[in-house]
Amino acid sequence: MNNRLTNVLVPVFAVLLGIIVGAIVMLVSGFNPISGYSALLSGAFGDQYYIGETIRQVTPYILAGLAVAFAFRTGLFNIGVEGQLMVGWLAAVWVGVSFEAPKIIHLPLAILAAAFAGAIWGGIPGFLKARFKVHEVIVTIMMNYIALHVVNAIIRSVLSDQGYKSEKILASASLRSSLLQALTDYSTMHYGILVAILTALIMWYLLEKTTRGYELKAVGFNQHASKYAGMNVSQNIILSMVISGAFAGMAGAMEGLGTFENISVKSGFTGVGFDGIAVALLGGNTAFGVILAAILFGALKVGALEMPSAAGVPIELVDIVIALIIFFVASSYLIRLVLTRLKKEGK
Amino acid sequence: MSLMDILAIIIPSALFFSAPLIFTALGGVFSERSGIVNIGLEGLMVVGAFTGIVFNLTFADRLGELTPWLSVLAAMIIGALFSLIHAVASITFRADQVVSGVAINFLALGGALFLVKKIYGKGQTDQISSDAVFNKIDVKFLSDIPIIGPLLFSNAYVTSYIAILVAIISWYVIYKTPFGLRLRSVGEHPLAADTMGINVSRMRYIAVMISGALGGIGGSIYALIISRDFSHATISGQGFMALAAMIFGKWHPIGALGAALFFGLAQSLSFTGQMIPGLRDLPTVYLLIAPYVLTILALTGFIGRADAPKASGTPYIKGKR
Amino acid sequence: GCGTADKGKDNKENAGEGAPAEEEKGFSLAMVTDMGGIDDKSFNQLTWEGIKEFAKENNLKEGEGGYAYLQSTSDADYAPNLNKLVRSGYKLVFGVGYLVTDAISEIADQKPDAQFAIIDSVVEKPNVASLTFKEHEGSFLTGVVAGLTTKTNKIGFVGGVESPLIEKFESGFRAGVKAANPNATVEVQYAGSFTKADSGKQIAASMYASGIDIIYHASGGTGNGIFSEAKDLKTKDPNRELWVIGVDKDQALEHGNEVTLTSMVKRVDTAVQDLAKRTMEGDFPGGQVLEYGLDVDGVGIADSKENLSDEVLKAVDDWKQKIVNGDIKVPHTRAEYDKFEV
Amino acid sequence: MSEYVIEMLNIRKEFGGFVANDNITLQLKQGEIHALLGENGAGKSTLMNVLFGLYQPDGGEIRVQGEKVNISNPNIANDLGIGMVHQHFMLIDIFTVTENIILGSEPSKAGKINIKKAEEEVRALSKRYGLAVNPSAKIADISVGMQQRVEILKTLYRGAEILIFDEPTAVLTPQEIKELIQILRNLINEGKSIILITHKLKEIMEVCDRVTVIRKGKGIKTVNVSETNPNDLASLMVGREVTFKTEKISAIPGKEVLIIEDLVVKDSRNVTAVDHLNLTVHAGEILGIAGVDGNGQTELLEAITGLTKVDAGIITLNEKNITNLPPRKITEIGMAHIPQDRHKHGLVLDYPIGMNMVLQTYYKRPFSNNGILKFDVISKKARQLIEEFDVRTPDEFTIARALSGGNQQKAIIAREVDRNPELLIAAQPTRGLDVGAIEFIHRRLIEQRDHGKAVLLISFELDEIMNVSDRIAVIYEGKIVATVDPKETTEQELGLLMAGGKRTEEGVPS
Ligand SMILES: Nc1ncnc2c1ncn2[C@@H]1O[C@H](COP(=O)(O)OP(=O)(O)OP(=O)(O)O)[C@@H](O)[C@H]1O
Ligand SMILES: Nc1ncnc2c1ncn2[C@@H]1O[C@H](COP(=O)(O)OP(=O)(O)OP(=O)(O)O)[C@@H](O)[C@H]1O
Ligand SMILES: [Mg+2]
Ligand SMILES: [Mg+2]
Repeated sequence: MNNRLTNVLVPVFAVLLGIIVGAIVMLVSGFNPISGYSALLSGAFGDQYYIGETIRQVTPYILAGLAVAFAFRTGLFNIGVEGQLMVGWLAAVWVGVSFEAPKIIHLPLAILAAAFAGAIWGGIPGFLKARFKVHEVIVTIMMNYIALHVVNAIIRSVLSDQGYKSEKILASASLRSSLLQALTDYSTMHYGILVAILTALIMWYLLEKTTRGYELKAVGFNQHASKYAGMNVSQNIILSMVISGAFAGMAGAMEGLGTFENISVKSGFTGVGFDGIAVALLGGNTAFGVILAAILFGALKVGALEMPSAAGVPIELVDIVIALIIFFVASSYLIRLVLTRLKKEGK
Repeated sequence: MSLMDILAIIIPSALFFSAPLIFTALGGVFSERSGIVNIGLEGLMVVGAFTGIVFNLTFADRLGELTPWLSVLAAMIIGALFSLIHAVASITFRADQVVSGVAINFLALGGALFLVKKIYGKGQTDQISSDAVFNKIDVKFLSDIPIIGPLLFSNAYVTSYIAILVAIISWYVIYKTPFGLRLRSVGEHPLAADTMGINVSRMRYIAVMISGALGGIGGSIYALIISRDFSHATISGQGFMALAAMIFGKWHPIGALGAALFFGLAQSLSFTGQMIPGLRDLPTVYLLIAPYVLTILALTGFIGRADAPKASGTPYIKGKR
Repeated sequence: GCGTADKGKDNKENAGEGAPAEEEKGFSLAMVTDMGGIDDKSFNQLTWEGIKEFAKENNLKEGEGGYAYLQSTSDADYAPNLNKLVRSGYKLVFGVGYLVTDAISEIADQKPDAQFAIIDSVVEKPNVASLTFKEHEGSFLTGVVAGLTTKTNKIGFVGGVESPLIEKFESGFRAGVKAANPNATVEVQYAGSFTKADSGKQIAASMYASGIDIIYHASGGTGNGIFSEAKDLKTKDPNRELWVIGVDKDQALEHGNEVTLTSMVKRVDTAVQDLAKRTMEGDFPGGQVLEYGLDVDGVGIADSKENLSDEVLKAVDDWKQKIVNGDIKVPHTRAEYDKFEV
Repeated sequence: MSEYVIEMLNIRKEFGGFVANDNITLQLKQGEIHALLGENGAGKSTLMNVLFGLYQPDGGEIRVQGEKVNISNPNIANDLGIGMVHQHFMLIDIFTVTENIILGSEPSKAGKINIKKAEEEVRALSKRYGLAVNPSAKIADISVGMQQRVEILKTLYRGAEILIFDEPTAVLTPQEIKELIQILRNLINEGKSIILITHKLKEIMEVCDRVTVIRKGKGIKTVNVSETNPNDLASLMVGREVTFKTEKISAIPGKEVLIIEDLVVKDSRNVTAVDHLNLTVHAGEILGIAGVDGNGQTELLEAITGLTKVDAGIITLNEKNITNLPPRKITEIGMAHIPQDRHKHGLVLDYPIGMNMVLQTYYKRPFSNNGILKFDVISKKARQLIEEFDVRTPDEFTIARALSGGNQQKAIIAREVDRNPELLIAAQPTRGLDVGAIEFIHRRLIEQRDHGKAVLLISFELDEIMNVSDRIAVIYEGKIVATVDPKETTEQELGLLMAGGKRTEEGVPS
């Protein structure tokens, strides 16, 4: 059967199945799926305000998803997005509060600082992998905790006087805009979404069009052949983690320069980094897929906030729906089988 | 404080800290040795913690003494059943095993909290009663041995010793029995195993369910011994630490045991450190990050590379090369 | 408590027949929780209980036009949640915890004619009332209790994540110990998290093993580990004297009183009710900072006093008087503590 | 009771529409060695996998001892006494020889594998059939020859009466092949029956009783070996005349292209593998390196191509010192390399075949322009090479993995030859390929030489060395022990030299 068609249909079916099974869960546990989902829907797209909030949530998801996806494409598993995001957030705010500068300089500088910080945080596991063959999964997990505590310490001792949060960043470093707020009735939406989409384009171009991408993927597939072909394997492993970390750091910048405009002491992980793993996998580790997955994910998360008040459905139900969707996407083999069956009978 | 005092403090607390990690990491070893990557360990622990606490709260007054044991048993069974989802997805439906594992984590936390709200009408359970928990014990005779007695056999929970025992049993099963040989063959070269008449899918199903059972135990003893209730934050990252322990231990039961104990020691050392004169003047952050930095150094310094089982992560599809 | 759901129901019923609708003057109130949710056994729960209590007295129904809460699943949810409640027309919206500060001040600007209240933090806006508590004063009293109860003269304090708020608990507590028992030392540790029970248990283990016999914690869920360690040591050796001092609520109710010496309670619930009443009566203290201290019993030690000897209670009352009279000023930062003399 | 132990009648097997076996019939007599002959991708492995129960046939029936059977999985094959030595070995590297052999039917007592007992049984078997193995060695550490003996033992351990060998000799050295042939004879004497897949007609003529030829999935014909000859077989299988002795004009050696002086290389276990080796390859000549596997060929190659570190000595290419240069530098100076292990080094199996065609050149013009790949140029080049080297693939976008080893090999050779290097290194270039493909590849090598390029050929196959080389250097224990002219030497002499024997003036072995 037409392959391209299947590739489009499979995720669509997966989402539908997830939602249907979610509805069944609501039914058996005595909730009304219709009102549950309509609450979800209006909570995500109800009016310009909710749309604004959804977009705001989607922004870091795209970048975190890209970070995970990029590493995956080069054969590495970056569980450290969470930590890279936090150091990026810190760096962005640091630049945002430290000095005045015209926006054209200040804002890009702050974002670059975040990318740079994330790059270093991701580069360390990359280096240890390339140089000592240490498994990136462990190191990135450890780096998450290190980031959490170090960032908190710096907020208290450097960005504040033993306080719990930094100053608000200067307007010249902010991604917020009165225009967007007016458009979306004071939602926290900000220009970060453009940054995220631009980054997605960059990743796509880098991996699919450039010689560097050709190398990175080759190393991901077969290190021996890449070495034989004269590529520098270690260098590519490190670079891959550096870029992945940079994306994650930028996700942090979105929070620091857009959503919160400051950084405060964290008592735990933000969760965005871990959700990023799901986003990347849902999106098939492709730039475009990640954007779609992030939209789905962000809409579900934001819409969920409306479910308890409007329909009495616990927020957690959305996690269940998300999990189900991921399962069905993963089990696309099943769906393909069904689709081919249907096709056969059609004939 | 003398070294002896410090050891007497950190070793027992390392033991109870490590126990849940040991069980869960062993679960990971079984699953990955059979070729199924399992980053759903976190979720399996959540399910275990949830089951253990709910069972305990529900039956404590009827079961008395036996309650903690039966709670763990229940967690083990539910964990095994829950892991079936991962098995079906990644073995029968050839799902990407990482994806399926991630889904497991979401489903476990979402499902557990959803049920807590259904059952108790609030976001977290009450504390379980002190009569329905594992008690600290001094092991008979052994605890009287000078030096190691107080260090290793006093003020400990029986579950810690069981964890170590299970690690040794796992090693025996995986490396000394026909079952283990087949398990590893399926994880290394499923086609070869198939040609030797081994039912690849069956082996992998069994392995994943064992990991579910062990993950369930791990989560339940965490909740029963440490947090005593279940909430959204009860299991937050321990599953990933277990994953790290498994890799750190090079997919080997004894290795995983060692790694988990290492984490436990590093953790309690960092807290005890805050009370050692000299160290106590350091900013807290250094002690908070010490365990993780130590782990990375250990890996870089003397552990070095480790190879996952060759076929892990790849679904086995008959007649495909 | 467990029964909340049914309570909700029956007051809906008697609201149905009993009180006529116009009596409510359409007043309604709601809160935004932080990640802890309305049953975090801490200020979220206390606020919610305050709201429910108030609602009961005034026959408000749960839901729009009555009372409600929205749970946040991440820091990013505060602003949208606050905004939601304002848009659904709630007359008074509570933000709970210092983490909500920025979100409140932002929304307060956007919605000048809405009325907000922030708990545990200060937002200087005409339409925001700030409710703060003198945790240091309450902690001072628990410090006195600890200082007089300890047998080993070694006492522990465990904080969650270092922050000015927790610093108030720490400083006040240490001051209380110093005042009541100059020979006692206080070991201070931070777990780096409010949710890591395992860290709590390990810290407690090392503290008790090092001879500390009383631990005061201001560490949320991390405290569960402290209680579990204390209980297990007690079960193993019932004659051993070791204690935990609870925080925010009367934790003896939840952890039993075999190890719970006392608790530093914050009467967030009563504060919430007061504010709600004033606001309903058209006396919304916008722009003001309402500090609840010992003077108004906004903070203090818990009602369960089984474990406190009379002379301890006596001492507590004396010190309380001194503080209320302003004879001594309780430090609320480490810097002030270092200068603190009795 | 029929005269046949195995009868495969009109077997049909499709892979998603592609017919791999098209009504093939094969009948095996008790006690015979029956050859199965066909080009790469003709359907031999598929047919045997059907018999072994790995694939289910889409048509036809199988009879064992005249009984109709349904072999739905390898277990049933084992129970029926059918054992198979697979083309791509089915061994688990991290297991010991014994563990591999007993896997699936482990002797155990009280739930514990009785490894002692198992090893004794293995020893007994290997003695009985003359299959020398070390029961406690890890597969990763033993030679390919021994690995194959392990494969055979696996089947015997399960009491197989009928043994299938899928291209057993493709991976063996001449010595090992001799041993294998002896083993086959022993097996027959022990009353077994054998199906032997091979591309090597010489072997068929030597040991087989009958031969069934298939072409493009169709059964062509079954003949008695005594009534046929290599040329007939070759043309039967390829469907056209095949010349064996690749004739070539004699070489006109030019300047020295590759000079190796006192080269010392240590292997992965850090023992000296290449030991003060000296070697020179001239433009316009093919230098063949003959030697038994494991005498330092691999390390020599990796040293020249920059894949491993040189411990001492100097390697010069085109007057440039390339010792310990990174592979890319060396490639740029003018070296091409057809690697021994096509799957590990030769290809990125998950890349389209087209992308594999520019594996070393992607970063250069015209394939890319300051960092941006030029896909149209790459595709054009790929199509040209696929055409020119007759690589059998649907298109340049098909991933390399889906091609047969034969065609994968052609793709690699196309890529390497096309770079038109000063020095072409070909390691085992025809392993596992059918005569048609072999003939094609040999012609290409000679073509290079005739264009005045230097060619270094490393092979374990003596007749390949004899056929193609202009000079033969014999490597033994990391040293070049002799350099001989193929016209003035014999396989016996070479065999002797490769075994470390000395050489007398007249070129007659002493
Ligand atoms: N698993 C498979 N999936 C799809 N097609 C296959 C598969 N295996 C084999 N084929 C097809 O069947 C044909 C025969 O394959 P087979 O492996 O039997 O060739 P062969 O005769 O063994 O070749 P060689 O001599 O190189 O081993 C191949 O050309 C291929 O197109
Ligand atoms: N997974 C697969 N999908 C499709 N076709 C396949 C697959 N695996 C093998 N084939 C086909 O099987 C045929 C033979 O495969 P095989 O590996 O036996 O070739 P080969 O020449 O024997 O390889 P080698 O020379 O390495 O032994 C090839 O034509 C290839 O197209
Ligand atoms: Mg074949
Ligand atoms: Mg072949």
